[in-house]
Amino acid sequence: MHIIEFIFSPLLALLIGVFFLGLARKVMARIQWRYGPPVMQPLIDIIRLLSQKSASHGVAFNIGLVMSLAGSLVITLFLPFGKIAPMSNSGGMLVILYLMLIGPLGMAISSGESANPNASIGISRKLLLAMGYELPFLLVVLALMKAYNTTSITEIVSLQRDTGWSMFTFPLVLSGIAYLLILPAMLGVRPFEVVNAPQEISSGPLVEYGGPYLALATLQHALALFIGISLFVNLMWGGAANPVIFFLKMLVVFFLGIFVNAVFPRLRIDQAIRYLWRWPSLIAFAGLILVCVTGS
Amino acid sequence: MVNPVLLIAVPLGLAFMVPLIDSASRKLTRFVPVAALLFNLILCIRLIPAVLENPIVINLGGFTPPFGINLFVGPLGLLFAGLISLAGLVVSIYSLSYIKNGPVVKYHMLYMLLLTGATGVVLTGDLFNLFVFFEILCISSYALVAYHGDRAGIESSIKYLIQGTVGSGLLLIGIGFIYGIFGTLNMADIAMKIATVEQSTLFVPMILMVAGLGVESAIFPLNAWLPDAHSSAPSSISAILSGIAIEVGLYAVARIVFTVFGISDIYLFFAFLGILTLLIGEMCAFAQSNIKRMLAYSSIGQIGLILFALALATNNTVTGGLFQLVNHTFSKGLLFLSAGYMIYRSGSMEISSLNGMGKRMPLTSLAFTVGAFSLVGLPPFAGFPGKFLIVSGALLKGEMVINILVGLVLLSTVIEGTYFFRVIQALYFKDGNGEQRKQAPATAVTAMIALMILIVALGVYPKFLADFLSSASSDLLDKMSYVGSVLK
Amino acid sequence: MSFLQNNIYYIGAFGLIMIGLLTVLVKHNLIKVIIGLSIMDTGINLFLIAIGYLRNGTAPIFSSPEVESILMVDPVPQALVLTAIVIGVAVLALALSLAIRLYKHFGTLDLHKIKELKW
Amino acid sequence: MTGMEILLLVAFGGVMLTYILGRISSSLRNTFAVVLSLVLVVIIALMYDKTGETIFYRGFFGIPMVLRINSLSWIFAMTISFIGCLSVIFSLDYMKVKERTSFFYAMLLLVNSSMMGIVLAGDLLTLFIFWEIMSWSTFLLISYNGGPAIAAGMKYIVMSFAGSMAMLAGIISIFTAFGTLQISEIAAGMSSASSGFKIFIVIVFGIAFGVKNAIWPFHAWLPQAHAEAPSPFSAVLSGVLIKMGVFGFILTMYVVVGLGTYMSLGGAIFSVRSILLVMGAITILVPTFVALLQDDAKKLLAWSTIAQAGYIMLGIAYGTSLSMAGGVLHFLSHVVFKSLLFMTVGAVEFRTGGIRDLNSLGGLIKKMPFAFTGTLIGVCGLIGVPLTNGFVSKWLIYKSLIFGSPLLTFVALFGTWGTVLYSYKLIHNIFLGQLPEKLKDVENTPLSMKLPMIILSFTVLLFGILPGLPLRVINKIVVSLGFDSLNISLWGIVSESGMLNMINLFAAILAGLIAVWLFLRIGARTIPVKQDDNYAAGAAVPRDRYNYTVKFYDPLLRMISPYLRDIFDTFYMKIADLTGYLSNGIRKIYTGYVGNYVMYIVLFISLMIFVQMKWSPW
Amino acid sequence: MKSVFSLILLVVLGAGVVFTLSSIPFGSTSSDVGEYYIDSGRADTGATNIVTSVVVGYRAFDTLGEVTVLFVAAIGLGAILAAGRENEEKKKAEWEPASLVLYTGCRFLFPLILLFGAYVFIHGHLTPGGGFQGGAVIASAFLMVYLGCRKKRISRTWARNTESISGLVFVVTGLTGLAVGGHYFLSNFLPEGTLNTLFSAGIIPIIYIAIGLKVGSELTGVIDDLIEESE
Repeated sequence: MHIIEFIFSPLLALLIGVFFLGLARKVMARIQWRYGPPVMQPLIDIIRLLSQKSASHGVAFNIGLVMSLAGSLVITLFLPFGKIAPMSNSGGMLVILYLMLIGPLGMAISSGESANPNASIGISRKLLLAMGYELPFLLVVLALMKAYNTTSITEIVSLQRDTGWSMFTFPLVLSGIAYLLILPAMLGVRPFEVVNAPQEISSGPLVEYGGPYLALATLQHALALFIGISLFVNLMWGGAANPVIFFLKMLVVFFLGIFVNAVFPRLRIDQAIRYLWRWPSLIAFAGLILVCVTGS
Repeated sequence: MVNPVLLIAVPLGLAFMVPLIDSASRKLTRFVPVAALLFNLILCIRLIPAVLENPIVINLGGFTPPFGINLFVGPLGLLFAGLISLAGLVVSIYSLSYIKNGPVVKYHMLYMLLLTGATGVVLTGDLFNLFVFFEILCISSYALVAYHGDRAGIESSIKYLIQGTVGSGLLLIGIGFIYGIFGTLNMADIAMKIATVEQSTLFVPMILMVAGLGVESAIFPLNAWLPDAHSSAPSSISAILSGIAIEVGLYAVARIVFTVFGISDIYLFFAFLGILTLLIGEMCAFAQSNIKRMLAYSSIGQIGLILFALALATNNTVTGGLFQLVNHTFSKGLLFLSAGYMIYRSGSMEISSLNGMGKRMPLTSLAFTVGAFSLVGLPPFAGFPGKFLIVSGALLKGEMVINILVGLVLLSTVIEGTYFFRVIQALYFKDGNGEQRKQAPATAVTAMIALMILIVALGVYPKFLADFLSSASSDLLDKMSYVGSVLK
Repeated sequence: MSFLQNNIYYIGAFGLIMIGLLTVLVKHNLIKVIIGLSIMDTGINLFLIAIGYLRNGTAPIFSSPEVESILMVDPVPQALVLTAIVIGVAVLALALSLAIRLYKHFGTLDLHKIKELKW
Repeated sequence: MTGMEILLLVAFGGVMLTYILGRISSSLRNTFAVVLSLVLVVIIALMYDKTGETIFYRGFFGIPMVLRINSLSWIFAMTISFIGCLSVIFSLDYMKVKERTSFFYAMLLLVNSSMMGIVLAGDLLTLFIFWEIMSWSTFLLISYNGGPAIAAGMKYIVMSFAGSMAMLAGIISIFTAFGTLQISEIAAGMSSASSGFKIFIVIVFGIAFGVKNAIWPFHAWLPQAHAEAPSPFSAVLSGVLIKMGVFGFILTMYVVVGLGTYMSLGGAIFSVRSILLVMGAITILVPTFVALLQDDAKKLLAWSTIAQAGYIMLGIAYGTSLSMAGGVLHFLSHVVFKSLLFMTVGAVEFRTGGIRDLNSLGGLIKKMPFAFTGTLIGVCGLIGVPLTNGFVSKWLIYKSLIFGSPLLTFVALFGTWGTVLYSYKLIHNIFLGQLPEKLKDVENTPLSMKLPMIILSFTVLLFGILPGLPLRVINKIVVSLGFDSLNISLWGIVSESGMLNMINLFAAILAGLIAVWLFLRIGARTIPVKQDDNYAAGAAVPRDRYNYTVKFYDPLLRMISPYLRDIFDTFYMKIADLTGYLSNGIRKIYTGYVGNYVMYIVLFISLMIFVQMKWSPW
Repeated sequence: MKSVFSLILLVVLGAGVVFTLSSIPFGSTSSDVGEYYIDSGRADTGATNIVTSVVVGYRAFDTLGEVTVLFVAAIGLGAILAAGRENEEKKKAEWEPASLVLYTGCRFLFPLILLFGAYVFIHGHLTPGGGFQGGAVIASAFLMVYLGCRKKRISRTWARNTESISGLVFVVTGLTGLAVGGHYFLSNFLPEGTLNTLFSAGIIPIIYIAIGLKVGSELTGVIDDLIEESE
């Protein structure tokens, strides 16, 4: 059972992530009055990409990418998907926060070696954006951990079963609002799409990737999408006892993100940071203070 | 038993003999001070055991104390005498090669007489005799400051002379008052009779004497001659002036205040004065770009510190003050000696001209560094135990005012450290012009190494001196035993 | 009047000392300053003598065996003054030689202009 | 003659001997220095798990000077000798091109020896003596390079010396209050002392150790000093030397003052503990962002050192067994990865002819793969990527802080993101991106530099995967300081609020890596291409013109830099200026006119007489 | 302004002095030491001039210092003048010769003054006078010669050797006292003789003669130096 979970849960995450990617393109197309590609198009792309030859810039180019994807895969082991949570007891939320670093970092090292200035610009933006949303996000997470007095994500989920969903309970409601406000940034969708910005810096970090590398990068992107949404559902929306309900909740959050993506223009990176550090941070901070005051 | 009067008589006789020796052999004169001071040093060392047991009182001419002049060789006096001979010996070795131009014979005579005068001051038990020896000390230093005969030397010498003469005039007036009041000049006798006179009467004589001696010992408002004189004199003389002359002045102040007047309730005033001197000296030194002037101001600061320590008048602080005094003699001597040759080599006294000296004169620079570290009070050099004793003694008093003053002492140490470290950086780490490496002459190097060894030895094993200093401090503080041993 | 009579030597002595000090303080010609020092010295010597004076006393010399010792003045200040005078002379000689040198170097004896060493 | 005496004798004797040998032959000296430092490592390793006290010297006015060893001393001594040894090895090539190498080696060994003296000191006097020796020898080494190092050294020594003087005041107050300086005896006396006295002691020692540990607001000396010192010494400086401050803090708070007293010292809000914690947090937050602004590789690392010192401070000041373990472990972690980083940067500096400017480097990964790997591992440790030692120690610190003070945890966690940014800037601007034309001929890292890097990289990973190794020793320390024992396994830690199991994580990540690697292998073959053979939307990428390194994080910096003025640095410089100005004013009283001088004399007397006649105080 | 301030300071100083002087009434000395000297000076030292017995007997050590001060000043003066002289070229000023009357008078008076000076210091223990006074008289003789007989110069070597030997005599006398006479420095080791005769008072005449010669030669040296400087 356990071993199966270990293998199953990353695969599931990958699948859902890739599905979301396809769904995103489809929904966007429909919103824009186009027909759009099939939902499974990304999966097909990945398989196709694997068969293509590609240029490699060196060892770090490979290792960085591998590291990035592996890191993200490990996170999925920590996130409960419904009840499936194979490694939720090996360190809890703190480990997740740190594992979340590996993805961007590996990507950064990999594309950094390619010596393409577009990639460097993209990386710089990516890290800055991460910094931007990390500030309110950390406040939110800390408020949660303080409120539930645990660092274990499974415990947070199970406690929500008794108290009700975090984003609708009193002190945490502010954190919930803040989380919602930063969610697009965490998912990397517009208005926070400045990292990849295909028209401007040729997809940024992805510019030098081709063939299998691009496949890995796509998978990494898919996983990031999955992790972002899953984290929100788990932390704020009470998770779910049942994987299906969990998936449905994810879907709702995902659509929310897509709609935002569809209607907003892109922000410049400094505008993005300014936004992220202003209202979401203030609200999240207020939430944390409230938790501290009322909690103890 | 050897007679301590030889400490004065022999150098004096040799000084008188120098012209005769000079007409016999010109080369020999240079070694006369070395011989005389070596003799003194050996004598001092031989006297130590006897003096530690009981102070030696010598009645000159065979007349019993209040009527004749007596020498009082207690641990304190012997400490100073030994210090004078030791520092004098080292500097005289240094001078062998350092003093090449000018009336060399006269230099050596004056030098020896200066040290004789200093020895006389610290050994005598008679007020007027103290004045006379003080004058020997002063007048020979006026002459030696102007030894090179350059603009700065002459200018500083005449300023020194004017202030010094006013100071000694005040001292003499004070002595006159004291004689008028007590009818005696013997310090022990006065000390015994001091209680018979109303205290307020003694204030003016005391302040006159303190001010008179204070000019020589460079207590704050009276020390304006010092930076000029110390910076303009030949470096060997600067070393002696800084290392011996002002300390002897301080000794005289302490002797008069503690022993003659037996004052115990005015220490706070002197402590404040000491701190003021310390702060002003260190701050002025901080603002200097001329190395010898910087060292001179630093001497003022150190004197302030020692004065502060002595003023607190407990056995601990006085021991610490004396330790610091010994350290100052060695360190400042070393600093001046090494700076002397560096200036000689670079041709300028500006600190910036010493850039890169560490490469050109490694040993001399090392000597400077050791001296500076020791003066600042870094372990394992001799400055640290002194500072430790002073601060611990002062804190032991447990008074808030004193604690604040201790804070100021530490603050000024930081300032002191700053300017010394600045010079050390210039010596070692700034690029100078690419001159050839050339060491100072062997005699100078010998002198500097001797001082370095002394400094490190004292720093590592301060106990060596501590016991002796402790009895010296009780010699200074215990007025009754002084009186008792002189007027048996 | 009797006060003046009683203390005339003290007044004279300290008058001289004060004049000497004032000269040193306000005059800026080196020679005048040295003269001031000399006056001060003289004043001090006079003061020392005055301290040892005994009214109607005589010199402490037993020039003939029958001289009475009762009315002799105190010999100690006289001895001191002897020394003080010599010291004064010594300082004076040194000061004058320095003044000679100083004039050679600076071409002036005005102490306001001899201020190369300061701060 | 106990082991400790032999150790110090060997260490200090070796310093002298090294210098003397340097006069004879440089290779002999180098060999001797390496052997000496290895011997020191061995001697200290042999002392493992020993405790004892011995009076080694009574020459200082009869005050007994004591050496003592316990687990706290041991771990510090071990670190010192270990890093010292590596830095000596690293210097072999690094110093070849420099002048006055004998001086350098002797001073480097002297610094190490004096640090050993500090941690082995059993009384405060010994501590202070070695402390001062360390301070001035460090000063000489920092200034060693000349040029801008002069100002850096000056700043260091002045601040350090001010700290030392504060410490001296504290030590002597203790001496006068209790009549002893032996640490074990002071603790007993301290418990009965008034709380004002305790606070005084904490403040003065706090200044001394805070300066050395570069805790905000005493950090101003560190960036320049670290940047300008020779790189092998920067490694020592950043790795172990400033950690003497940590040692001092532990000693003050938990040994001298005592755990129970420390936790309740001071008022409710302004308790000593909370002030220290807030200082630790500020030390994390501000320097992290200042590090982002830096364009000098070593300066960046220097600011990072300050920030990491803040983490350590948070850990040890919080005062639970978990946080204590985290603090001490983070000290160990930081020693390892920061030394590693300074060495790699030093290697780059060495090979590129002294370039430290991040804007003019780049693309060195192909030229110096070893240095890159070292930097990568070091950076991972610095960030705290799982499987490195930094992760474990930071996890412990967060874990202990998270419920007690979430705000502090927030600052610490947020600091980690700053760390990511500047770490990436470091690694990107040196090793990634385009290789400038002028660096085409850069050679690979020399062997003597590789060796320490390999050892340190290995240590980073070892302690990351098997944190139980250091934690066992640390647990002893924690217990000896009066905390509860921790439940430690080789793989991690089981605390009251969750567990850490590195083996699971290790296995998961390893599996993930293998899986992804296999996945990549499944795909088509990749063709290796040259570094600058890349896509530019059809246009040719001009060489040397298209290197995106300058102003790497400009959008952010434009936002935050107005808030990052180093007010305390400015403040200290203002004080220095003021002192200079004041001094310049005061020396004007020596007007040069002799009449004024005589006036001072007369004024003094008249004033005294006036005061006496008016108020007759005497 | 400055002089007013100085005056105020001096007035304060004077007030302090007056305050102290009020405890030392003028003209009534009550010095134990002084009385002791007057009473037993003759017996102790054998000199009828009590001042001399104080100067050369009781406080002989002071006098040794005093001689040294003068010695120091003479050397110092020589050193200062010599140090400066090295740097500048000699310029010879032509002096107008003195008139014949002056010249002859000087030459005539010179030995007489010398004799008077010798008398003064030889009889120091009997009459008012002594080594310093005698020495000054001798020096004045030389000064007269310098002024009157422009070309005449004393032999510097002679002066220096006289100075040196007489100084040594003083010290050696003291040391002899240490060696033979009661083990005190400067103690009297010679018979005191009868009062009021020339050969009395032990070592006092010896010392006074030494002082006289020394002071004479020193002051002459000083005069010589200064005259040389003025040329």
